[in-house]
Amino acid sequence: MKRLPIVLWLCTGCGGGLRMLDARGPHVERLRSLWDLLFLISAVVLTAVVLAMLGALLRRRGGSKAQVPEVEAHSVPPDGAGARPVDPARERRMGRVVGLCAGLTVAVLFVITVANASTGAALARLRSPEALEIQVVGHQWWWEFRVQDPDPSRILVTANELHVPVGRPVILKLNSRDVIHSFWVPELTNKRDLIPGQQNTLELQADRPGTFFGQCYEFCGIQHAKMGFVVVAESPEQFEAWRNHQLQPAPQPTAPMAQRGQQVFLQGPCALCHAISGTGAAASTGPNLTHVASRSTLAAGALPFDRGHLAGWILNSQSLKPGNNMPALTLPPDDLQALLVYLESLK
Amino acid sequence: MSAPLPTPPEPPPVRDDEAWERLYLERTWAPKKGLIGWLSEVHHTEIGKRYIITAFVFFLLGGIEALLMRWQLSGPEKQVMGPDLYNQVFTMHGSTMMFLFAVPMMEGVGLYLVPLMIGTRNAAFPRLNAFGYWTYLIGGLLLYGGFLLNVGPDAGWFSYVPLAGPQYSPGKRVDIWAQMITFTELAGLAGAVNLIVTVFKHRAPGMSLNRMPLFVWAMLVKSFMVVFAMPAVMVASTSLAMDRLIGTHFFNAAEGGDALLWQHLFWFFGHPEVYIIFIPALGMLSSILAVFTRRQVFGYLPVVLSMVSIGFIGFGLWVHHMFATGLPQLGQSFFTAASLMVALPSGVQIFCWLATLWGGRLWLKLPLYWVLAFFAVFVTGGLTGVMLGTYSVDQQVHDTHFVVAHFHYVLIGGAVFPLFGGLYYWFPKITGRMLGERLGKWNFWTFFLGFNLTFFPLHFLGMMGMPRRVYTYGVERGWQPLNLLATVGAVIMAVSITLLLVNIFWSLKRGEVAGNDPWGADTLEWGTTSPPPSYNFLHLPTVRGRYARWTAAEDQPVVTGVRSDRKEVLVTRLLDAAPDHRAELPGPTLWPLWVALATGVMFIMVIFTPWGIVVGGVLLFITLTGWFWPRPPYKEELAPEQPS
Amino acid sequence: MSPPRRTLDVSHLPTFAFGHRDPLWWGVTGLMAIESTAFVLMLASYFYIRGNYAHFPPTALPFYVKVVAAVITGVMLLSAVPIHYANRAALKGRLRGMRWGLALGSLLGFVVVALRIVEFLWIGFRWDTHAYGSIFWFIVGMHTVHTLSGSLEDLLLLGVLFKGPVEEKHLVDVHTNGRYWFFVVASWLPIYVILYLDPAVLAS
Amino acid sequence: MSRWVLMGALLFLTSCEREQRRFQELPAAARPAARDVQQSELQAGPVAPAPPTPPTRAASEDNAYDVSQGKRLFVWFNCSGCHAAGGGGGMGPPLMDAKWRYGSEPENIYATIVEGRPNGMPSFRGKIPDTQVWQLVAYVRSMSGLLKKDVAPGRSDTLNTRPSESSKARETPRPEEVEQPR
Repeated sequence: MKRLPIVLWLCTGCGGGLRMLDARGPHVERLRSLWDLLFLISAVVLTAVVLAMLGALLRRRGGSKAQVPEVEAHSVPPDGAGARPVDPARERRMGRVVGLCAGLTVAVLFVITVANASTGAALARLRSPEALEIQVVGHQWWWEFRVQDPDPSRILVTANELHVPVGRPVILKLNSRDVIHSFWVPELTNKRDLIPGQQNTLELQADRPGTFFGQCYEFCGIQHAKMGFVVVAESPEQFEAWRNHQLQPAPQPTAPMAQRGQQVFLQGPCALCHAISGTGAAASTGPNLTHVASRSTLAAGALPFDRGHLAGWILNSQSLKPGNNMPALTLPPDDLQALLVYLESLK
Repeated sequence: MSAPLPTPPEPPPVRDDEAWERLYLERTWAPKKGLIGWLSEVHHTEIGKRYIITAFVFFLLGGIEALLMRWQLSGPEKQVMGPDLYNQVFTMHGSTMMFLFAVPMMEGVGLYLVPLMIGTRNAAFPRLNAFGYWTYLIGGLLLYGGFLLNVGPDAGWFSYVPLAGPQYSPGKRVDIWAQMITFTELAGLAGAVNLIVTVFKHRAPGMSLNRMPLFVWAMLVKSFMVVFAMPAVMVASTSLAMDRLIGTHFFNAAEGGDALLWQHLFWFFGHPEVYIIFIPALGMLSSILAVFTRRQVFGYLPVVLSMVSIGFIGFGLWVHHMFATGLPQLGQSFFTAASLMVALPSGVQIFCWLATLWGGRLWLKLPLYWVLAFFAVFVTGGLTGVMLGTYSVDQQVHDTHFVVAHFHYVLIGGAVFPLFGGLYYWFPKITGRMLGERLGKWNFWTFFLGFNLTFFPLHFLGMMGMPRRVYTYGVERGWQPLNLLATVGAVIMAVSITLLLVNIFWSLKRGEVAGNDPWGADTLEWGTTSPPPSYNFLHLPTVRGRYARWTAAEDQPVVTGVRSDRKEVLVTRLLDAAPDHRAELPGPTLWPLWVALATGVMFIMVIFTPWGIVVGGVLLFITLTGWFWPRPPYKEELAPEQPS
Repeated sequence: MSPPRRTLDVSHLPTFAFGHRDPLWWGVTGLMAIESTAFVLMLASYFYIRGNYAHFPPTALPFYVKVVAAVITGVMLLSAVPIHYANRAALKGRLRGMRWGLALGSLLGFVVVALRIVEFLWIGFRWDTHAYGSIFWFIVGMHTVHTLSGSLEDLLLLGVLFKGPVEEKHLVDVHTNGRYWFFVVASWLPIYVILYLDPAVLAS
Repeated sequence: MSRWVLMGALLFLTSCEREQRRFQELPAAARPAARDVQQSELQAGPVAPAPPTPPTRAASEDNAYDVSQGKRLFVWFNCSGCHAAGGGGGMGPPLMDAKWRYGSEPENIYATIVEGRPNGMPSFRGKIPDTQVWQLVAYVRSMSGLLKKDVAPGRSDTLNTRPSESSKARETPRPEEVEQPR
């Protein structure tokens, strides 16, 4: 049951895996067993119904308009017009079978209810007071992550790429700035909505290192399709290193090109929405760019991070992700070059 | 004092003189002529046909939107349309299929068939019927007018706030959606009340509740569900419109409102809505099964009780659409249990039908094809429904393409397959000609193939993480092959529907003439001509068993004494359908149209200015006065004052 | 020619009936079911919104408004008397009784609407003040629309009764209309209790 | 009857304009695209950026989407910091009243934003792209009811501190004398 051969065949044959079944943490592991149970039940029931239908089809054909219909004896007229009575013995037999099937249905539904409840209980047991707390804030159409810490100066603000330590439970506090979004990484979690004015929580734990793609699952407007994020599960040491690095302010540019780029950033439109710690830019309406070059994607998982895409994104954001809140900018080529160099230096 | 009569001399001739009777009935029930006559039509067969044809046109439009979406999704980063248009298209597709196709179609079939099946001459409230149709038409035209002018709603057929609220959906797009809801729900409610009262009060003598055809039961249960479900969405859409137009705070969390309140109200309607669509289909299925297995449906009582209990349980499980919103534990368990519970009556029905198949002698005609396919398709959808109703699993597959696969299996499998079966079954009654057999088989097999090819892969796409309502996806997600497969399936479905259209138009002209009863069927509508005359039955029938025509005695009595020089019908008692009194029904009139137009002015004008309420209110008062004002021919007038 | 058939002759049956024998009775019952559902859902929304407030109500109901609402309730209940009288007259086919009952009933209905306007002028918050205001105005406003349309319907029937010719079916119409008015009155009572007699609201 | 039909038709015709979502103010061909991004610093000469097309005032004024974008930007760019959310005024002058120091026409407001004004209004030249300035202009005008009611934004999902722009009565603009700095 761990790997259903058909499922395996289908997912290898089709390019992408059935990520939901590819459990990489204890939560999805539990959900996976419940899924397997339901899948098995469904397969059996569907097969039985289709076989019963086909059986009837093959067994007694040859009805026609001329065929005298059968109806219950008490409503068949005594003069015998129109219809003849059904065979009471056969009806009783069928009644017993139908009753049995109904009883089986009740039993199966009971099993599912219990399995569901026990899965819920098992998931609840996975909650841990030592969990790492991460605030997730949904924005149209990007994700803000705040890795919490008792020391306020060590609260890490980043966007669209989240690192989590392997083996340590993580608790996500979900909230939204605008409309309802929904958070799901198929290999790692179940799904939870981000609702304005309400705080939801979701537990997550990765058992093995890996990089996972998540995205928004509640329709949230024009760019719902391109509201993705990346979760990187790595060893606790790597995670701490990442965290400490991300907490650093952005490195001051040294190369003249990068310095000019910083000027472009600060004096141009960018600084109206984006923050880079260590500079004057502190706006919080767009993603925090302090270490943007350390991320693997741009535009909330929509593009890979490299110079070409970065330039395209700055100049042409509205044709890459139409309707998103980053305006397309018209920059002189030199300024653009400088800006690109500067942003790429923000490792 | 009685009204002046046409040519036949007074007093009315002997009742059992059939020729005279027919002449009288034809004169009394004849529709008015010309365009005015067409607009003032109130007979249920005509209104029902209009519902069916209009809903079918909307089905085709919704299908075209589906094709556009499948084209856009056939490959990663395709540029068939941008996200703005795509969002409008998927919203239109959902809204069209739910509000403009499925519910009105079922309503139309019910309005056409129920009065015939229970043996009366018209629905209980003919003018209300016409009013319902016109409001429905106005709602549909409003939605599509808006769409063509780039004011198509784009917040999904569910219009979740705050996205659909004033801040995140500027312009008039969502307002148009909200008002379309109001129109179609008004129509739905009008039809539901009409069906309930027709079934309650106009059944042929002898058709007691326990002898009603299963189709009539299904329509009755459906109508009751409409009565209790649709007010929820009207309250919701009115609140939404007020939030958007006059600044109320129903859904503004900062001022004490709640975004989840919308979801509760919407799904309190939205889940029963599924059964509102699906239960009439069960009725069609039962009708077809009985005729083509040449026997009664096994387990009349369990099937009726199942439908009734689905009707009740259907109201208790709306929250399973909100499992991902972070509910308290108790809510999860309760609504999981409730959601699973609905599988029991559904299962019982399936078992009873299977037993019917086993106990009968199958007459393999096209209607039965669709019914047999229903078993495979609907049960698949039902089983994925069990998964979605299970809290823990739902939290994974919720809002992925798995859900898209699920509800297309349920709604197409549970409603469209039986509906097409019903089309092949009742087409001869409605038009007088049979649908072509050969094209019909092609239609069936391509539809079955195309359907499964389109929607089965979506299960896997959901498990691969593909969300619903996305206009595109990245190439690195690996979702392309299955999406392409689904698109191919959609094209095959389109071909199938084209074949169906060809078949319909061909058969209308050239189809084999059906005669009164081509199937040897049991229900009363097959006892009159095809298509039925404007008065439905020459003699109102009586009934002595569940399968009225199969159990009729050789000399089954007919009703006499109902006046044929007036639009008189027989009113019977609720439980045992014993004759109670005779009632006169109103004839063709333009007032329902005027009232519908006044309603239209009111609800469309308020989108732009609150004065719409005042203007529309005055117009409504005037038109309603016209509707209810007494007109000749008058019946016996009361003495001005009777001494007491 | 068809052979002579057995027949069920119904020519002796009456051509109208009161109460649940009448299809219109069922139609109006359906309407009441629809509107009751709507009111119940609106009241449910009210409780849902009420739960969102730490301090409820966010704006107190002025004393005068509470008085007016009590008067409205009284007038509402009072209006049921003439309508009941009209109903009795309809059952007996007495034209004058129906006219008087309907005239008085609709007059009281309009008094309720007028008082309601006064209430809304004094109430001190608007539909766009906060969610409480929204749901309050929504429920009370919807009920006022029903009161107004019920009173107008009384007037319409009154017009029919004066203009004539008055037929049997108009007796049924008067009776049905009266029943609908009872529904309007009855549906006001839970609204009044929930919206105005809530201890938190009373204390405010 | 026909009057209503006609009115409806007119409303529908205007709706096209009102609902259009313009995400790109320049045709794709005219914009400096990836060709301007060189891996090398060498180039034959300065490449002139495409001249910005002046968006017509009507374009944003009659477009509900643009006005709502303006409303968003008003908060995002912290205009609300001085003028208060909804334009009630604070450090900066109120924007929801009838008084206009520098004129109420879109071009005046555009100039105010782009050039800045004495006594504290900074210049946003080069900081806010042209499209967004026009969106802001349209929104600023909506705050004193100068736009059509069916284009102006409805209430926000925030604390209710003022009536929504769409319910604001039109304030007839009149000039306000202001002391010129010496």
